[in-house]
Parts: sequence; C-alpha cells; structure tokens
Amino acid sequence: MAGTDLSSPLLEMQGIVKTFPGVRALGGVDLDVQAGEVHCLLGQNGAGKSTLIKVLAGAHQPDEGVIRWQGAEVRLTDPQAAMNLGIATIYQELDLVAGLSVADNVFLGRERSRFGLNRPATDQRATAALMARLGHPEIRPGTEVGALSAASQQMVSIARALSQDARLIVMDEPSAVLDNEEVERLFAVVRDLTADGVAVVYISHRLEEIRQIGDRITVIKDGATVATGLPARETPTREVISLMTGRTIEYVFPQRTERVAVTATPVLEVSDLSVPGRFSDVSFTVAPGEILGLAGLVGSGRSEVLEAVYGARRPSSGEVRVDGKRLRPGDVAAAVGAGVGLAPEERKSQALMLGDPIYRNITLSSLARFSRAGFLSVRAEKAAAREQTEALDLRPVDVDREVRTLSGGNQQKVVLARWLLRDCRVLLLDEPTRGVDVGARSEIYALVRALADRGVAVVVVSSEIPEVLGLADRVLVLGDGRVLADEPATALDEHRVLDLVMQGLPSGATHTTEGHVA
Amino acid sequence: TGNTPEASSSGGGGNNAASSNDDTGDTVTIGFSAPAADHGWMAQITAAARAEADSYDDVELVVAEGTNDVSTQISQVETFINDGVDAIVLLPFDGAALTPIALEAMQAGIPVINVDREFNDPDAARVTILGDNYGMGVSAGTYICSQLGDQPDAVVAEVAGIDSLPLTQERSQGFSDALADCGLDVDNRVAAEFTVESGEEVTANLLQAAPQIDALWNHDDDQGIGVLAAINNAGRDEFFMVGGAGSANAMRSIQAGDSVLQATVIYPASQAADGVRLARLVAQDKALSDLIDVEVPRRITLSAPVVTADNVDQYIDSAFES
Amino acid sequence: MSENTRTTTGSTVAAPDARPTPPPSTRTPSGGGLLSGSIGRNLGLVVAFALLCIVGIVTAGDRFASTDNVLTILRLAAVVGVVSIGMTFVIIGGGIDLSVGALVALSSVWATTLATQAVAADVHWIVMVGTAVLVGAVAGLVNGVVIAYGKLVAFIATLAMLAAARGLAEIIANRRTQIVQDQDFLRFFSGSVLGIPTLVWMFALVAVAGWVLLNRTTFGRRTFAVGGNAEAARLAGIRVQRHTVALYVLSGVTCGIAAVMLMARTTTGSSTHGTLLELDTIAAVVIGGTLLIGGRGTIVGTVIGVLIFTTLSNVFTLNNLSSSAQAVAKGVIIVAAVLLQQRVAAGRRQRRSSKALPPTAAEGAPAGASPGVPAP
Amino acid sequence: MSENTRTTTGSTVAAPDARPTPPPSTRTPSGGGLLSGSIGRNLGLVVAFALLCIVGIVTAGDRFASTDNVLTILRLAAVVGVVSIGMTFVIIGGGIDLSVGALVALSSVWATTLATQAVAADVHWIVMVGTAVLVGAVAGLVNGVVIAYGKLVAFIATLAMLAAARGLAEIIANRRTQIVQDQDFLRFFSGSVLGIPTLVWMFALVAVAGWVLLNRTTFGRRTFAVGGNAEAARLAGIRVQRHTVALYVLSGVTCGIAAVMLMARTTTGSSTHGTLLELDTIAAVVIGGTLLIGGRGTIVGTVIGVLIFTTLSNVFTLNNLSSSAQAVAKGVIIVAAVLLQQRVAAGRRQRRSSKALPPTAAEGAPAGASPGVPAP
Ligand SMILES: Nc1ncnc2c1ncn2[C@@H]1O[C@H](COP(=O)(O)OP(=O)(O)OP(=O)(O)O)[C@@H](O)[C@H]1O
Ligand SMILES: Nc1ncnc2c1ncn2[C@@H]1O[C@H](COP(=O)(O)OP(=O)(O)OP(=O)(O)O)[C@@H](O)[C@H]1O
Ligand SMILES: [Mg+2]
Ligand SMILES: [Mg+2]
Repeated sequence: MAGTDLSSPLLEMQGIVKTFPGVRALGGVDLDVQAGEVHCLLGQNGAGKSTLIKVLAGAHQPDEGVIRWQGAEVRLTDPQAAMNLGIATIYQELDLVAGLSVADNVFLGRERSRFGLNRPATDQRATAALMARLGHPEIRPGTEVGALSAASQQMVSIARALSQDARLIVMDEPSAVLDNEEVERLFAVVRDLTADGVAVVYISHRLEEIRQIGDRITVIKDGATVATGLPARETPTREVISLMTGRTIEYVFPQRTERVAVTATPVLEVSDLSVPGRFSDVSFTVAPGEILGLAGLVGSGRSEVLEAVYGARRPSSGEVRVDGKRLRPGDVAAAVGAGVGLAPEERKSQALMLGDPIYRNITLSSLARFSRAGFLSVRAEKAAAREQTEALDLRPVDVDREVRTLSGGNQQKVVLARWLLRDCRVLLLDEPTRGVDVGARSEIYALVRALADRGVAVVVVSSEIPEVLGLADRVLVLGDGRVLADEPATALDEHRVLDLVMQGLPSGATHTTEGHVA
Repeated sequence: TGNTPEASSSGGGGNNAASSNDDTGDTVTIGFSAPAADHGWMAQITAAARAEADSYDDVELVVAEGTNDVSTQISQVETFINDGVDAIVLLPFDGAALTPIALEAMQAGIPVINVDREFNDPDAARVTILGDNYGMGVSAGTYICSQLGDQPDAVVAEVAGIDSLPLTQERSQGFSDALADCGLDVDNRVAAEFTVESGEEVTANLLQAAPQIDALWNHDDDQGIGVLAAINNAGRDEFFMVGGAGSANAMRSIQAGDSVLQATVIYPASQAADGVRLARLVAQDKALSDLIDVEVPRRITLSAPVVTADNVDQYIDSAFES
Repeated sequence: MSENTRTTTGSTVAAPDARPTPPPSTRTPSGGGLLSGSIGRNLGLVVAFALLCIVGIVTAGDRFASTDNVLTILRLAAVVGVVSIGMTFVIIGGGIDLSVGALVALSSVWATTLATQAVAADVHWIVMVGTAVLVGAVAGLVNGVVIAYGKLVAFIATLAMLAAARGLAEIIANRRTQIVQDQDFLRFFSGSVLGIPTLVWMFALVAVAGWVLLNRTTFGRRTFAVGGNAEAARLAGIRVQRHTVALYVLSGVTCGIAAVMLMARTTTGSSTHGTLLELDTIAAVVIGGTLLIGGRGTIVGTVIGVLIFTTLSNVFTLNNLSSSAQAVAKGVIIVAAVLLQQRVAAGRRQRRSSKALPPTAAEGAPAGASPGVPAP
Repeated sequence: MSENTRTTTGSTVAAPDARPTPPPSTRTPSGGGLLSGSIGRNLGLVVAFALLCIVGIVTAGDRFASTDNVLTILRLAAVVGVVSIGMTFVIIGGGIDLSVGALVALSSVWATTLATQAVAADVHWIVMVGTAVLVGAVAGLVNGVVIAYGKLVAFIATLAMLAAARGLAEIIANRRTQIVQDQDFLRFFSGSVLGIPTLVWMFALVAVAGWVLLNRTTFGRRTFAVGGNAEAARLAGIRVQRHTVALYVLSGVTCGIAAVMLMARTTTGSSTHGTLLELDTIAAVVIGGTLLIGGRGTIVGTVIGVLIFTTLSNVFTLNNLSSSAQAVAKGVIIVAAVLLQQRVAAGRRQRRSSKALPPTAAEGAPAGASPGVPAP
C-alpha cells in the first residue's frame, strides 16, 4: 500500500441509501478507500455493488448518505461531476456506443478539439498507445466497437478509464469476460496504477483474484455493509463467503458419477464441423450423462463452435447429429425442436428480453409446455419459473419483475433458468457462471451435474480453466480454431491445459497477443 | 362558352361544337399540371382534359403527376418550359404560389391557360378560366333563402371542403353573404377533405352537434356521398340538402328525389378540358369562332347554376361521374 | 447491443435521458384480468379520457352525453380502431406499417368493382367481405416477405407499398367512387344488434380477439419477444422471419376488415379511403403506450388512444370550433394527455413501492428486514 | 426502428434473421475523406441513383440531360434537402420530427405577415429571413424541451406540434395566401450565382455544413453517441437532454431556412406550404441509410436519397406517366433501389473482409480467423 495515510481516506461513503421503485437496493452502505490501495467490494448477486459504484460515479442519486472526497463532502449530481473529481468508472454492463470507433468511445465526452473541429489523429494515437499498454495492440482505434468481442470491448472500457488520469478507478467485474492471460495483464496495469498512488475499487466474484490483487475487502449483503477493511490476503475464503452469503458453502465441484457412459451411444455427434475463418474440422461426441468442457483462450472459437452446433451459424462443412438424426444446418428452431439448448455468452444481446418480466424470459423456449391449442396458462408458467428461480437462488423472487432491473449475475441466472426449465437432450452452456456469485455457482454446478445424471449431454464453455476441469468429465482444448486435445478431465491440470493452448498459437504471435490477433 | 351544358359536355370529347377550329392544325404539345386527384372532382378535371386532348389528333397532352406540394408543381412547370411545350394548362394548387413560374413561362413565350384557381398577376396567364367559387356559395345561399327565407330562426349547416384552401374560404364567404341577405346565418360548420370518408365522418359528428337542421349545404358532391351516408345512418330527414360541383351521382339522386338532396350547385369539371381546348387554339393562333370576339378572350368565368329536380335533365348528361 | 441498452435507458427510472421514460402502463401484461390488469396499467390514459369526456359534458351537455352521440363516436372509432389493433401487433413486434391507409383503399376498391359486385349479387355479399380481407392479407404478406426475407427496413418497405397500393387502387377504380349496390350488405353492416351498431360490435370483437391473441397465446408472447430482442428470440428457437410475416399479414387482414366497415359506413369503395389513416393509427397506438422500438404495448391502451382521438374531434364539432382552432387545441391536448398519463403512472409507481412489498422487497431490504433470505 | 435492434445484436452472430442487416453504408464515419468515405459507404445508393439517371437519359434523352432540367431537379431537391439535413441529425440522435412540414408553413406565414413585411420594408429583407429562422428555431426548441425534459415520445410530441403549428399558421394567415412584396428579397433568392441558382447554393451550403458538423465536430460525434446508446452517453458525462434539445432546434432552423427558400420560390407564405414534407424527408433520410433507431447515418446518404426521389418524379413527368402508374412505379422502384443498395453493400463487405479484416470485423470474425495478421 504505497505510502497511504490512513487518517484521511481518499474516499468516504457513509450510510448510502438508494431505493428503486419496489426495491431498496442500498440500505445504508459504508465504504472508505485509501489512496494507492486496491479495495475489493464483495457481495452476492444483487447485494448492491453496482448500485453503490453507480452512486459513486454520479450515475444514480442516493436518497440518503454522505460522500466525502479527501475529507470534503461532495455532491455528485451527474457523471461529469464525478469525473471532474478524478473518479473513473468501468461499468459492469459495458456502456459503450456500438456505432462509434474505439477511439471515439475512449474519448467520448472528453473529445479534444481545435476550433470546434475534432482531431481524430490525436485521439487515435492516444488510443493506440493505451491499447498497447493493455497488451491489445490488435484492437485498432478506428475499429467500430460493435464489431469487437465482449473481451475486446472490456479492454476498450478499461482504456477509457485509464485515459482519464483518475485518482480513483472503479472496476465492476472487469474480469468476467476475460481469460487468465488477460486478467494477469489487467493486474499488471492495476499494480502500476496503485504504485502511482491511484486507488482502485475492484469488484469480482472470483475470490482467488481478490487474493492476488486486493489490499482490503468490504463485504455488502442485501444492501448493507456487513464487514469492511478486512485484509484481503489474510481473511480466509470460508469467512468471506459466509459473510457474503450468511451461510457456509464448500466452493467445490459435485462428484462425478462414475458411469460416464463411454459405451452408450452418443446423444450429440459433431463431425468435421467448419466455419470458414472461425474454426475448422471440429469433431466430438457427447454421451448421455456426460459433461464436455471446452477450454481455450478468448477468441479461440469456443462460442462459435457452440453456435455452429446450435445452428446459429451456418457451417461450411460437417454435420451435427442428435440421437443419430442429422440437424438441418443453420436452423436454430430445428435444433431446439430436436432438444438442443444454448445458453449464449452475451446475455444482454443474445439471450434476454430486458423489458419483459422474469418469468417470460424463463419460459420463452418452453411455451409449448404451458399452452393448450396455442393458449397459455400464465399461472402454470409463473409456477414453473418460480421453481427455477428458487433453485438458482435468483433474487428478486418476484418473477413479474422486469429483467432489466436485475443485477448482472441474476440476469445470467435467468438465462440459465430458461434452458434448465426446458428439458433438453443436449445443453450447450457458454460461460454459464459469468458474473455469478460463489454461492450460486456451486448450485449451478450441482444443477448441471444433476441434469447430466438425468441423461442430458452437456457442453460447457468457460474461460475459467479450474471450472472446466472441475465440472467436466472430458475436456476439449481449442486453440486457433482447431481441436488441440480431447482428454478426460482427470488426466489434465491447469498448467497442462495452458501449455496446450500455447502450443495452438500460430508461430510468430507474441506471448502478449495470443488469441487476440485480429 | 364553357359554362353552358353543351360546351361543358365537350369534356366528354368536344366534337359537338363543330367549327373550323376543330380542323387539324399543326400538332401542338400542351403541358398539363393540376393538384393531386385526391377527390372525384379533381380526378374528373384531369380525366376530362385527357379526353379532350385525345379528341384532337393534333394535340399531345403531357400530364404531370398531380401534387399538392407547390414546390413540386413549380418544378413540373419548369420542366414544361425546359421542354419548350407550345402551351401550358395549369390548375395551380395555390394560384399565388404558381404565379411567378407562370410568368416565367409567359415570358418564355409559352402561353399559360390558368384554370380554376386564379394567379395574382393578370400577365401570368394568356387565358384564365375560372369556376366561380364565391358565386357558387352565393347560388347555394340564395337557393336556401328561397326555400326558408320566411323563417329567420331556421338552422343552416355547412359541410365545407378542405378548409385550408382559399377556394373553400371564397365559397363559404359567398354562402354566408347570400344567407345574410335573407336574415339567415350558418349555425354549424364542419370541414371535410373532399373525400367520401371524411364527408361521412364530419357529418356524423355534425348531426350530433345540431339535433335539428332545416337546410344543409355541402361544398362537394363527391364527399356528398359520404354526407348522405351519414345522414341515412343517423336516420335524419327533417331538412333538405344542397350539393356542390354537380356530380352525376348527385344529379341522379336529385332526379330520383329519394333523399334529402334537393339541389346542387354546378362547379364545372370541364374547365380543364376547356383549358386544353383554348390552349390548342391559342397555340395554333386560332380564335374562338363561337364568340364574336376575334381573339381568344383573356378571362372566362363559368357561372354556377343551381340544379334542381326541375332542370336536372338538362344537366345530367354533362355531369361528371365521380 | 445498442437496442438493449436503449430499452434499459429508455426506462431506467433514474437516468435522465433523451428517450422518454415509458410509463409502467407499457409494462407487458403479466396475466391478471383485463380490468385489474390492463386498465390499471393504463390508468393515466383512462383519467385523460375521463377528463376529455367531462369537458364534453360541460361544454355540450346532453348533446355529448346522449346515446346517439356516444354511438356515433364509437362508430367513428370502429374503423381506425380495427386497424390500430393490427398496427399494435406490428409495432410491438418491432416493425411499423405505413401502408394501412392505402391497403384499406385498395381492399375497398377491389371489393366494390363491378366484377366483384356482380359475383356478390349472384352468390352472396360475403364475397365482397372475403375479397376485401383477402386483398388486405395478400398485400400484408408482400409487406412481410419483403421485410422479413428481403431484409428491407419496414418503414421503407411499407412506404413503398403505400404508394403502390394507392396507385393500384386508383387504376382499378379509375379514380371513380364506386357505389355499393348490394342492399343486404349495407343493411347487415349498417344495422344494429341490441341497439349497438354492427360496426361497433366488429370493433369490440377484433379488440377482444386481439387482446386474447396478444396476452394469452404463444403467438402474442412470441410477438413481444421478437420485438423486444429479435436476436435473442431467434436463439430461443423462435422462427423470427416467419413470425414477422405473420404480423404484417395480420395487419393486412385488419385493413381488409376496416375496408368492409368503411364500405358500409360510406356505401362506397374509393381510392381515397383511409387517407392518412397510417398517421391516425400509429398516433393512437403510441399514445396508448406502445413503444415504437417494439417489445412493449397493450391492446387496451390502443383502444383508449383511439377513443381519445375520436372523442376529441367529436367534442370539437359539438362546440363548432374552427378547424384551425381544432388543430391547435388538438396539439396541446395530446401533449397534456400524455404528460398527465406519465404523472399518474409515476404516482402509481410511488404508491406501489411505498406500501409493503413482500415479494419484491426480499433482496432489496436491509439484512435484518429479510432474515429468511438464504435460499431454501 | 428496431430494424437495427436486429443488426447490432445480429452482428455478433451473423445468421439468418428477420431484421434487415443495415448496409455498411450506415457505419458511422470514423475519419476518411468525403469521397473515399461517405460516397464509398453509400456505393449502393450511388449505383441506384446512376441507374435512375440512365433510365432518364434513355427515355427522355437530352430533355433529361439538359442543364436546365438538371437545375430544375436540384432546385426542387433544395427545399426538401435542407430539411432532410436537419432530420438526419434528429434521427441519428435517436429521435424523429414529424412537425417539419408544419414548421415550414408556420415560418413562411409568420415571415410574410403584413407586420413583418412592413418592418422588412423599412429595415431590410433580412428581417423576413430572421423571422422565419427564429420561428423555426423556437418551435424546434419547444419540441426539444417537451421531448427531452417532458420525456414525451418524440413521435407524439412532434405530431402534436404538427397539428398545432399548422393550425396556428392558418389562424395567422387566416387561410389566405400571403404574397411576398419585397422585390429585393425575391431577386436575391431566386437569382443565380455562377449560373447556379441561389437555392441550390443554399442547399449545398447547408449540406456541407451538416457534413462537417456531423463528422468533424464534437457535437456530431455526441449525436451518434446519444442516438446509439443514450445511457452510455450519459455515463460519459454528455448532457443528453441538452443535446437532444439542440438537435430539435437544429431541425427547426433548417425548417426556417426551407421556409425562406419556399417563399422565394413561390413568392408566397402559406399555411399549406410543406404538406407531407415530413414523409418525404424521413423517406429520403431512411433510404439514405440512416437507421430510424438512431446512432448511425450519413449526410451524403441523405443527399443522394433526396436526389433519388426528386429525380424520380422528374423522370416521370418527362415520360408523361399517369400519376397512378407513377405511384405504383415509385413503390416498386423504392424497393428495388434499397435491395440493390443492400446487395452492393454485401458484395463490398465480402471483398473488404476477404482482405484486411479489422475495420469490418463487424461480421464478427473471431480473433482466430486470421492469425497471420500481425499487430500494427
Ligand atoms: N434500475 C433498477 N430498477 C430497479 N431495481 C434495480 C435497478 N438496478 C438495480 N436494481 C436492484 O438493486 C439490487 C442491487 O443490484 P446491483 O446491480 O447493485 O447488484 P450487484 O451487487 O451489482 O449484483 P451483481 O454481482 O449480480 O452485479 C438488485 O436487487 C437489483 O434488482
Ligand atoms: N480478440 C478478438 N477480436 C475480435 N473479435 C473477437 C475476439 N475474440 C473473440 N471475438 C469474437 O467474439 C465472439 C466470441 O469469441 P469466440 O467465440 O471467437 O471465442 P471464445 O473462445 O468464445 O472466447 P470467449 O471466451 O470470448 O467466448 C465471436 O464473435 C468472435 O468472433
Ligand atoms: Mg453488479
Ligand atoms: Mg465465447
């Protein structure tokens, strides 16, 4: 903690209360941040973390409570006010303008201009520099942000925060869409910052990250601070978890059931599947009751494989069979009809009707079950939806709430609930635990395993290698659009997987840009 | 000419007014532009003009897309000038707005025949053929006076046409002036869009506004179909109705006498046809032989006679089908 | 992405934002009876409408309150209303249909050609009805296919259809107003049942059917999904293109029905029927709380929207207002109505949140308040 | 509106999808000269326009190609064009302005009242110009405030303004057409400079100014942001509401300018000026590739869009088509044009993406796609 004077914290938030129609998101939260420290904010999904930092960013106006900046009380009436103080924020839901270029986004609201005219060249040079610093030179300043992957977009918003030379940078789950490599690179940047006396508020559900980077921890639960100033490295994980969840959870993976049916005829057969420019000749089979994990770096094509299997992308060659029957390529509805389900990776754009109630999002793919002659039984729908939300510990319990008003993690749970509800033969999960808290994670693992045990074939994509290894029976390592390995999970460990991934990299690509060479 | 039924029937293809003028001369190209044919009368204007042109094998009529956007209509006339047509028959959406471009045409040596809506500069047209909008209102008013002159507290209603048009204002003006002469006034007034639908709609409301009516004037017989429909729907018949423009439909029901429609005031839909006819003569330097005058006159105002059951037979053949 | 964020911002209560906050009246019906549910959500509109009626009564007394006048308003609302129901589906589905007016004209003309009427005379007037509806449906099908498979922007595609359909109607009718000869047809449709005009019954029928279809069937549910987030709908296994086509066909059908109603009301078919109908219907739908970006809307809101507009012009006429004054007043009143609607809505939200909210409060309330939070 | 819902989302996973994929022509300019950039992006439109011209030449020969005729087309395009520029900003900013036609009418009337003209006579005709522009600006301000702060749906707010402004114009002008007396005014505006009519110069000026404002200034960039993702814009510290107001004022100003142009062209001010102008302009903007949901669009596209429509009616007139036939043809041609535009766009994407990916990664090419390409 580079030379911080504990007597006068950089930031003090006291008794912050924020109420939304029908919800008390924050009921008196306290937070104090020292200069040059990495202050970790922990809490379950829906605890109020993002709301708190939005108050700090001037995006939400608190109903009560005081905010002190370097000891002086301040009112953050709008985002501009916060920025002027030197508070930069990386929001959980990437708030970028898809239609604008990377450079435009980085400097949006702080455009430099001469005689009222923009200076694109200047902005672009500055942006290129920032991207290089983040180890992503391949993200060109001129590229349209909408064309980038979630990962790349995350990098853009990080660059955006860095460009502000802020005294305090708030990061709301920046690592959710990143893989280990990129997280490492992010941490390097964070260490530079703190060394320069910049304070960082870091939110994540990956506790091991907290260990690595954190200095102090504040835990909020149900909109109230339950602990603050805990030493990040010393506090045992169990304690943190019980503070967050109010119960003790063994953060472990469910037992593999032994009868992983090598003999049983596979439910899902994928042979020589290729999508030009994405991946080529991917073949694998999944037996009933088997969980197949797809490991690889961001951009390695895992999502594309799932999308191609699902019919969301039309493959150039190869075929997909479910229970021996060939699926019509590029026809999602047909795949769903055949009992395939995909929980996509980008919940907001690919999965959710944000304006609709929770229950409608959950039952959307299973409407047939609740309808007779096309007529729906809303009662039955809600009942079924409630079962799912309880199983996933989704809050709020009220399934009539609009999904838009849910916290990030809870939105992710809604996506899962949709496919858990529809009893699929084949379930494809892309980053299923992205942004989900520890408590819910273990529940999700248990549910997935339970599904498998009911004979469902599951394919899981995750950027967290431990998750893949822990959950899957068999692991497929993808790199550069090719299958690098197909081995039982028990025969692999984290390092082995990473090594494999590295092998897959095209010779010439430097270690810093692997998997991202655009 | 033009205001008598015989001449009006030239709209049906003017081969009846036989004169040396009908002998084929050197072929002339006539540009024609009128507002959007969004109601029966205006549609008939264009149709009659085409028919008239077709009846001469020395006339080529170039018809521009009907439009209610003066800017577009101006560009159409410009196109005619660029093309160097021999004459232009122009029914402007707004007389004043089209005046400058008409002047330009005249200066370019292209005679302009101004139909129905008058320019605000006499030099902008070689010939001006006008239906008499004010006179139309007067005729309607006078007729209603003749029917209820003796009861000053009689309720008179008016269903006007498109209210933003100057011509509608003139008609209403003439109407109220004429009514004033016999101590009557307009108690309820609504404005429709010259279309059947709008006629039905505004009248339906009007009939609710005025539970008891003695006389009703409707500016346009095409929207009048809707007006009558509304009256029937409401089952009202305590009053009599006077129409306008003089469509064949209207005259037939006057003839049949089976509806409240008792009379209609003619507003000749043959004006444009007459315009084409005159344009041809002007372009061929001919005179109106059926006039004593050796030259084609500058200004012709068509009168607005009232058609009733008594004289309907005289007009019905020349009436336009809406 | 941008769409979603728009929806978010569009209704994030806190965010002051260029896009208007959709009142909760636009919350998609989540079951519940028509009365308790939809009307409740549209409370603001109802109030606005009520005020309008009060103005009518104050200014025009019995002339406004009379049964005849009410029926007149309803009969006039019927035509716009039926089309608006179809439009509501299209807009909730994320589209727009500018061609409705032209389709009404085309259907009415086609159904009243001498040929059609001749056949109808021999067979039954139902032929005319069938023709009108069929023409509307086919035109709608064209719209749908061009938009869903040709991937044309709905605005442009239907604008093109608007021009084309009107032109075609004019050609067919040769710009003449075609009189409906069949008296039985007229008697049937301009008649009344139980003192209520047939047209009003038709409107009521279409509205109720529309409500059920939208709120109680999978079709309706999919419509919300497609309009709310097409990509997500596709990945959820919905055949988005096919559904889109269906929506425009539906709209076309309502145009056909409206054409029949207009034929009955005016005893004519004409290429001038339904002029600017598209504007009236879209206005009614939007003022009814349906979002132009799709994904949200209610039938009840639309119906009230239609009633507001028709009542407005009725009240104006009863007070013998000049058409210019009407225009100005109309503009002001529309704004006032919507503003009122939003305030009421806001108020309602407040009350809702202030009174105990067991199910919702769970995750929001401070730890102590919800001891039982930890999952079962 | 939701057209692009599909796109943005659709772009993550390129696949069959009901929503029309927006041609890259709609990609916001990120640097790049006008020629290489905008025109390039609008290649499809240019082709469509070129085809139209060829048709004109083939059917009407020199009568079409003549300088006079070209100037006629341009003069007609000028009025619609100027308003379309303003409309482009509003739509890119995520709004819509239905009141433009009415505002043109109101401005023209207000600027030609006896009072105004009297003052103008004493002082200078610039007074009339000032009045027109001011009236437009103020009306636009009202629109903007009602939308940004009253949180009214733009569609409804501007629809209300449409009704109110026309009504007001009629009241002021008492429905009479007001003649412009000031000869200097007429001489100035209906004159030509270097053989090009003043009106055309004005259009050119407004277009260029608009292009610079949109693509080269902070204001323009923020317009894209506000329309593309209002919440993101807000979080970036942009005063979204204030910006929205500015957009509508801008639109109002262009209406004022258009009013002056119309006054010069027709020597009159009238409450009937600019009838249905809103439809023409929106159509031109949308066919120009601007997305109705906002966030994307180009000035060049709009200009070409305007030219396409005006040239179309010119070609029709030259060929003496019956106006009904014209309507039908118009519909068909519009669809054809946009389809062509998309195919060309697609073709271009193919070629572009086959070589260096980065700029057009829009199709969601994975990182892995082209491993060889080294970083800059
Ligand atoms: N705009 C809103 N309207 C209504 N309720 C909201 C809104 N935003 C957040 N909430 C509620 O406030 C609570 C806190 O949400 P918040 O996003 O702060 O949780 P979080 O701690 O960030 O969770 P996660 O870890 O999943 O991101 C949640 O119950 C959420 O439903
Ligand atoms: N570095 C990158 N640059 C550009 N686009 C990328 C990049 N990485 C991934 N994408 C795009 O993001 C989407 C998801 O990434 P992809 O499926 O290729 O990799 P992945 O293994 O699924 O990684 P992720 O963990 O992000 O899902 C795809 O559309 C892909 O084209
Ligand atoms: Mg959060
Ligand atoms: Mg992925």
